[in-house]
Amino acid sequence: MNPEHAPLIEMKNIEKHFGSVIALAGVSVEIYPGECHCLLGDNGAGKSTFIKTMSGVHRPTSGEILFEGRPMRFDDPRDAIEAGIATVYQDLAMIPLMSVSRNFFMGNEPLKKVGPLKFFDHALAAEVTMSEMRKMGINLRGPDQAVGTLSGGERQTVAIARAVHFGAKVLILDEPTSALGVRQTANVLATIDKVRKQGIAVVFITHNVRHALAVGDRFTVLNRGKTLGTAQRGQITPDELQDLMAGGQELVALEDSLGGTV
Amino acid sequence: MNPEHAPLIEMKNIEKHFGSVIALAGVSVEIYPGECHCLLGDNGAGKSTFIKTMSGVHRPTSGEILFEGRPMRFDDPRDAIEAGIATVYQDLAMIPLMSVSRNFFMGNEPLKKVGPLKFFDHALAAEVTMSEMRKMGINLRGPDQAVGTLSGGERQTVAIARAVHFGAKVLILDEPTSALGVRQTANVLATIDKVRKQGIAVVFITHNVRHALAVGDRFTVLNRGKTLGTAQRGQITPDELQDLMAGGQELVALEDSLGGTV
Amino acid sequence: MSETPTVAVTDDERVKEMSAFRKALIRPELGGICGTIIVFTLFLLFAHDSGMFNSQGIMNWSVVSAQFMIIAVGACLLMIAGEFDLSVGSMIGFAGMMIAIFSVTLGWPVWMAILVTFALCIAIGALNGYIVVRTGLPSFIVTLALLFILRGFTIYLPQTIERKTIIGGVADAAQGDWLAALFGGKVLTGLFSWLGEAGLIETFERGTRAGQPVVDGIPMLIVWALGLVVFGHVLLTRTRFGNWIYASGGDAQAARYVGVPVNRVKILMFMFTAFCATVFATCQVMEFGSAGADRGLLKEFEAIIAVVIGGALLTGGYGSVIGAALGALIFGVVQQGLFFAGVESSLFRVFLGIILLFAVVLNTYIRRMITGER
Amino acid sequence: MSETPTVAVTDDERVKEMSAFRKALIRPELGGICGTIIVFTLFLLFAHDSGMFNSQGIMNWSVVSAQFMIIAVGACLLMIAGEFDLSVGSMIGFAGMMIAIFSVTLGWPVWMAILVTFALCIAIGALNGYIVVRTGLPSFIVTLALLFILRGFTIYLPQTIERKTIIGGVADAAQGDWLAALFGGKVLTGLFSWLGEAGLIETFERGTRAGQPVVDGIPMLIVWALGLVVFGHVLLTRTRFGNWIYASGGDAQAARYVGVPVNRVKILMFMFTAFCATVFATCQVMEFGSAGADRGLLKEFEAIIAVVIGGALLTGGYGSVIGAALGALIFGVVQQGLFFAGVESSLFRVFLGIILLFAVVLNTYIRRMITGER
Amino acid sequence: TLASAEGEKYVLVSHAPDSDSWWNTIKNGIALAGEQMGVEVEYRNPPTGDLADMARIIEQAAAAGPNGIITTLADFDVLQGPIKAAVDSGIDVIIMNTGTPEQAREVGALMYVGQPEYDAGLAAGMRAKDDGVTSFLCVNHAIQQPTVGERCRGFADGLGVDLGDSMLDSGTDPAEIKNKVLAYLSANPETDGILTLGPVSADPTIAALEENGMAGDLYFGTFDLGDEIVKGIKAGVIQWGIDQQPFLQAYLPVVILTNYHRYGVLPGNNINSGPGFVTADGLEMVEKFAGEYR
Ligand SMILES: Nc1ncnc2c1ncn2[C@@H]1O[C@H](COP(=O)(O)OP(=O)(O)OP(=O)(O)O)[C@@H](O)[C@H]1O
Ligand SMILES: Nc1ncnc2c1ncn2[C@@H]1O[C@H](COP(=O)(O)OP(=O)(O)OP(=O)(O)O)[C@@H](O)[C@H]1O
Ligand SMILES: [Mg+2]
Ligand SMILES: [Mg+2]
Repeated sequence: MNPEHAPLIEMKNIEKHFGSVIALAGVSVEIYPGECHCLLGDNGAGKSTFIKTMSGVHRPTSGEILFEGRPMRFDDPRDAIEAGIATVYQDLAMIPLMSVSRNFFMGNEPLKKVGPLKFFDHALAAEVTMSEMRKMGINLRGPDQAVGTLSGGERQTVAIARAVHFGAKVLILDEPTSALGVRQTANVLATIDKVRKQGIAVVFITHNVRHALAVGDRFTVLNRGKTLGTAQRGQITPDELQDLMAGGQELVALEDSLGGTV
Repeated sequence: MNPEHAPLIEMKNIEKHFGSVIALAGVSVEIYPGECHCLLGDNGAGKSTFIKTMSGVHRPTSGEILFEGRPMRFDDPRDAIEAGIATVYQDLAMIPLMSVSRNFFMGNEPLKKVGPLKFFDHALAAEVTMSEMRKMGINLRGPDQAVGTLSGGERQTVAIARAVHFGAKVLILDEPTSALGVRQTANVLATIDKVRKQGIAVVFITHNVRHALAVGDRFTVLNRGKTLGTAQRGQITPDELQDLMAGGQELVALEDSLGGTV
Repeated sequence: MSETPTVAVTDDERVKEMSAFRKALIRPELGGICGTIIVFTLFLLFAHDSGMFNSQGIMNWSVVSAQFMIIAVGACLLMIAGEFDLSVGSMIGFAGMMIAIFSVTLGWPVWMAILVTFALCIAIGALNGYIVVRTGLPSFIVTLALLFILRGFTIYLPQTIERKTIIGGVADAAQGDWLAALFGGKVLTGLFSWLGEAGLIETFERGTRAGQPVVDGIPMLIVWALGLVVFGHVLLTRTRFGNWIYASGGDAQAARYVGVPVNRVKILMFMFTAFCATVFATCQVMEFGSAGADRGLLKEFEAIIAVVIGGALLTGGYGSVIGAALGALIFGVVQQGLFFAGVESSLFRVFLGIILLFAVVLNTYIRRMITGER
Repeated sequence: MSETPTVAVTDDERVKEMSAFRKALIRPELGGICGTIIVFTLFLLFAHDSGMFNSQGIMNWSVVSAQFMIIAVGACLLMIAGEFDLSVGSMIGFAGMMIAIFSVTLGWPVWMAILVTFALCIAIGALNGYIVVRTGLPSFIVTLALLFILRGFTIYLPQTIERKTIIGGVADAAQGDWLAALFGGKVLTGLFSWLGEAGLIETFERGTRAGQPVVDGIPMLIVWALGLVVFGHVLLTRTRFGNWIYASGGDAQAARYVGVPVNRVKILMFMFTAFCATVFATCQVMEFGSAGADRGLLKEFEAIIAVVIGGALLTGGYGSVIGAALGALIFGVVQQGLFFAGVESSLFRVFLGIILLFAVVLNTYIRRMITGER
Repeated sequence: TLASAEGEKYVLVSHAPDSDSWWNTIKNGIALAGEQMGVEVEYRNPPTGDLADMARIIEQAAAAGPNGIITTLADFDVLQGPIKAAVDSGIDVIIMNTGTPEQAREVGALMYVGQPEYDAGLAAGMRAKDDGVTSFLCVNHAIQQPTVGERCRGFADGLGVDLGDSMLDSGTDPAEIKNKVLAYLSANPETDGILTLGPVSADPTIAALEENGMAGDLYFGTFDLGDEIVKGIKAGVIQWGIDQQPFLQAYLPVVILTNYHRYGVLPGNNINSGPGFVTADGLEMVEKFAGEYR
């Protein structure tokens, strides 16, 4: 990680209100290329809301987003995707009735020209999908298999593979490992590591301190819509981090038997 | 945990096929009162399917279920609930448009008699809901608040509180902590501990080895629809358990930096 | 360990408090209540001198609204249970025709014709429900099929049996029948003739009935409507079964998991809808003395519209019977009111469409406030 | 680290392999294809000598099927995009009436009347879509409101302007109009008169057209139907926009997340549906020369039924235009075929209902095989 | 056209939706004629009453190659093409019920049997005018069907008043019709005449008048007959019913066509089956067969 670099994304003082609910009350975060930035915090702290403002799903109520130094205003997820921000949402953006390859390229369909007309290049889509999925360790029956027939873990993997494939500059992962088994989790963490080493910025949301510590370079903790600050890897112990994630409140007694980290 | 006791539930050689998919290929497990029995395994190993046969959602294709020594055949979740099996499913059984108290008592509505007629006892339902939720550390705005206005963690807590309230003999929890924050997780684990100590059998499904080790008395690992065996607490190291959970396959290299357990 | 006191929940700081008044106000019926007030205000302003609010006028729109109410109650409960029934209109035609065929053509006693028809129609409702529940198909398609099938039989049967498509003479057959009186009679006739004598309501000035009060009793239709509304409301809000109805419509899978017999609930609601349609048909046949193959056309839509105006959610799990009753009232008052107000009658449909749109938008807004849905 | 080779996926052992033949067979259209084969077989067996398969008979059910196809294509794309439109029937009546009013009452040139009507109707379609997208209301309710509003105007306008509900004389006005010929004309007339002369198809025996072939060309209606089917099919399966249609209907939120402009897609599909309805109406008016307030009644259901028979999912995200076209063909052939076979006409609805039920059950089975849905 | 063998096939195509009960008499008429003449008869109609669909049915009927088609001419523009094509392909056509003799001639039909709707309305209007009616309500239960509305227009012209808002779009639900009539009458108390367009609207209108006590007071005429209408005429609630004798409209064409095809005989003129005014006198036969053959 190279803090001397200019930040790729600067989120300045982001606020987001939903009617009478204040989900974000002024959060500032900087994302650098090639780092894995972990976003941690309690349930309802505003993590998902925060990354959704970053990926164009929500427009912030106030605050500024600088992308590569220039102020940016994403009106639509499409704008963010075009700017190079790929996101895997907590509620997976997969359509069960559609085939894997159609899902993979949804919103980013490859086109081939036939005279003046542009058509969906199914052959290319199928090929890319199969090879990308193979890279992630999933052997599909075929590119036209419906996503609905995949297991939860496989679906998660499709979503991540898609984001990696299109995620030119920033890859945002919202709790990608929450439903995954041990093996799949290890695989996702390995992928994060790999992606980061290619110079892509990764924003990684998790509730698992150990997962965060395994791949994270910097850790930002949100609490009740505000940031509790950002820490460098090595500057913070797991226990400190865990206390921060719990919102600074004491945890129930049982915890000891867990050896400190939940 | 008292293995001398007669088992509360004996699942013998349970098979479950979905059309051409064989989800369970003969799984046998015994659940004793007062133990926390962890069910572990890879994605798609068949854990959810297995507990659903236990709670009457699925009827096993073959195999036998003994409940308190007698053969049982649950045609419906209702039968299982009446027999004393309460379940919190992975896909939460909550209805967002309904109030917390209606959700809490859904399927188990308290009745009061007015002459020959029986009516839903709203006052009692509201009172019980409020007090149960307070016990779990959630202050509701009111018992008629819609569940849709609760945060994910709060919903999970309602589901667990409901199961604990009605779970006379067995409490089944399918990945209850997957979406929870550190604090909420600690809280759920504490609740499991508490429930177990009351002599209730708990079946706890998780992908997190540390959570399993924190509260589990026995660990059954499923792999591809078969059981890899059941281990007592203390007879197995975290690493062994993790290897089992990954289906015996090697994990990717990254793992080392995690200190062995994901 | 017996308590978990360390986990204090203090979400309040991030949510503005809602005033108690506002809280008391927002309920599923609110849209219906507002709509009713608006509609009555408008007509009181613009049609107060048209006879709409004399005793005869009131009876006029009350009867029409009561008709809508009868089918709206069934449609409302079914919609809350997550399904809907497009075959209501055909069922009305079919039930009426069956009563007429049984009583006139086959010469059965009217009470027997009515009872057998009820049994038959409720069985068809159960079939509807059974198909929906077993195949998992959307009720739109299944009941659309039944819409065609029932209407086909309603035309085919009398045509084949009696060589006509309107069968009359039920009124004569029903003379003195105890069960027929329960559907076609009037109650409180004594009270009204006393009111008439006392000069409290107008009396006929001319014609065969000069001197009699213009309104001589409350038709059983209205009694049925009110009875069904009360029954539906109590069932929905005060009983265990009511909770199951909400649960089945809100999320069938979730309800199933906690032991709600969702299939049974849905099938029963289809049967109840069929029951309401049959009540409607029986009242109609008893009042008019004849059954026609064209009865009940488009009634399914009118029922759904009344329910939706009354604040229920088309996708299930949310709504109230009182709301549906108010929706029916609005529908009835607007329909009749436009005639009293002398609006070109073909514009009625235009108004209906606009009111429907307006009502659903209002209701959506209210619902979002209540449920915090996004 | 550049590969992750240790994670081998070998799910196969727990899933039976599906034969390649079976795999090639199961596609959304399969239900439609089976249905078509069954229907043709049945009618060839039972009505082969009824004139159903002579040139005139073929033209008859072809035209009826083509009519259904035109509206089914629109309804199909819209349904795949996750919405549906109950105002199609009213739109047909409205569009026809507008063309007649513009061209006959106002005396505009017919091409202008047609173009303005297209613009107007597509704008109404956009309004439908805009309301659905903005309010998030179910399209059932919004388009039901439009159903009433448009039908109301279709009755009110001519009633007020011309004092009747039917406006004729469009045929005269359309004489020699270039655009009118695109909707009301026939193509391949040369071929058919040659066929007639060659004795390959029957000729008229008497009257002004004695000696001419009974079928003298392919009506533009059929050309439009085929054109729309091809357009819809290519759009859906071969273009980026087609993928967006599937995505919008499959899960609007998910599609939005990955950057699909869901609202735009839905509104465009509502506009396309309106376009199809207007094509239908224009062909009808140009062929018959008059517009009536009763045109298009219940056509919305017929469109939806054709689409559903053709294998699309009412809840969106799944279906095929070819399937919908086959559904329209089945519908048309059955409807006309029952007439040819001499079945009592009131039983037609009964058949329709049964076929619909049968088709959806078959389609559901096929879809579950394809998608592995549970 | 000179086949004297039995088993000719005739198709009657109407414009009425399935649910219109009045057409039942027509079905009975052709059935009886078919039985008596030993010919095959079929009844066809567009299920929703959509005239464009009716055109397809005529085309279909022509393709099926019957010996003759009996059809209404509900909209000349729409139906002339298919009818002409049928005539040209050698099928004999008789126009019944709606249309005019001139139109029938123009499409090449053999003859016209029926009651021109506008003229019938006009005659009724003039009769009502003579009886002192000055303003009226026309209860139209089939507003979407143009032909039926013609009766109201004719009636208004016969009365010499403007149709204006006096045509009520009543729908087909009896309770709604009844209450709409009640509402209209109380909002427009000056109304002194009522015209209903068939049993569907007449039956509830009778009930309405009985309810508001105007039965017998108001001048009440109706088109077409039915059980309740006959009772109404008998009770003096209804002054007259215009009987266009649908039975004849269905029965005669079949008989005429059969005889034409068997023996080449054809009446030299059109047949007006109506309007015949049915009043309280001579109701017996009418009463017996109302809704079936009357
Ligand atoms: N669209 C919305 N409308 C209203 N409130 C919302 C909306 N989205 C989020 N919120 C509220 O904003 C707060 C933050 O939600 P968010 O989903 O960002 O939390 P989170 O940190 O992602 O939690 P978790 O760890 O449970 O995923 C919560 O209180 C939530 O209820
Ligand atoms: N209703 C069903 N129809 C067909 N296949 C099913 C069904 N339910 C589960 N399966 C299949 O059975 C297998 C086991 O699924 P199950 O949900 O029990 O796994 P799990 O161990 O709970 O996994 P996870 O950890 O991801 O929750 C999977 O391959 C799944 O696809
Ligand atoms: Mg989140
Ligand atoms: Mg599971």
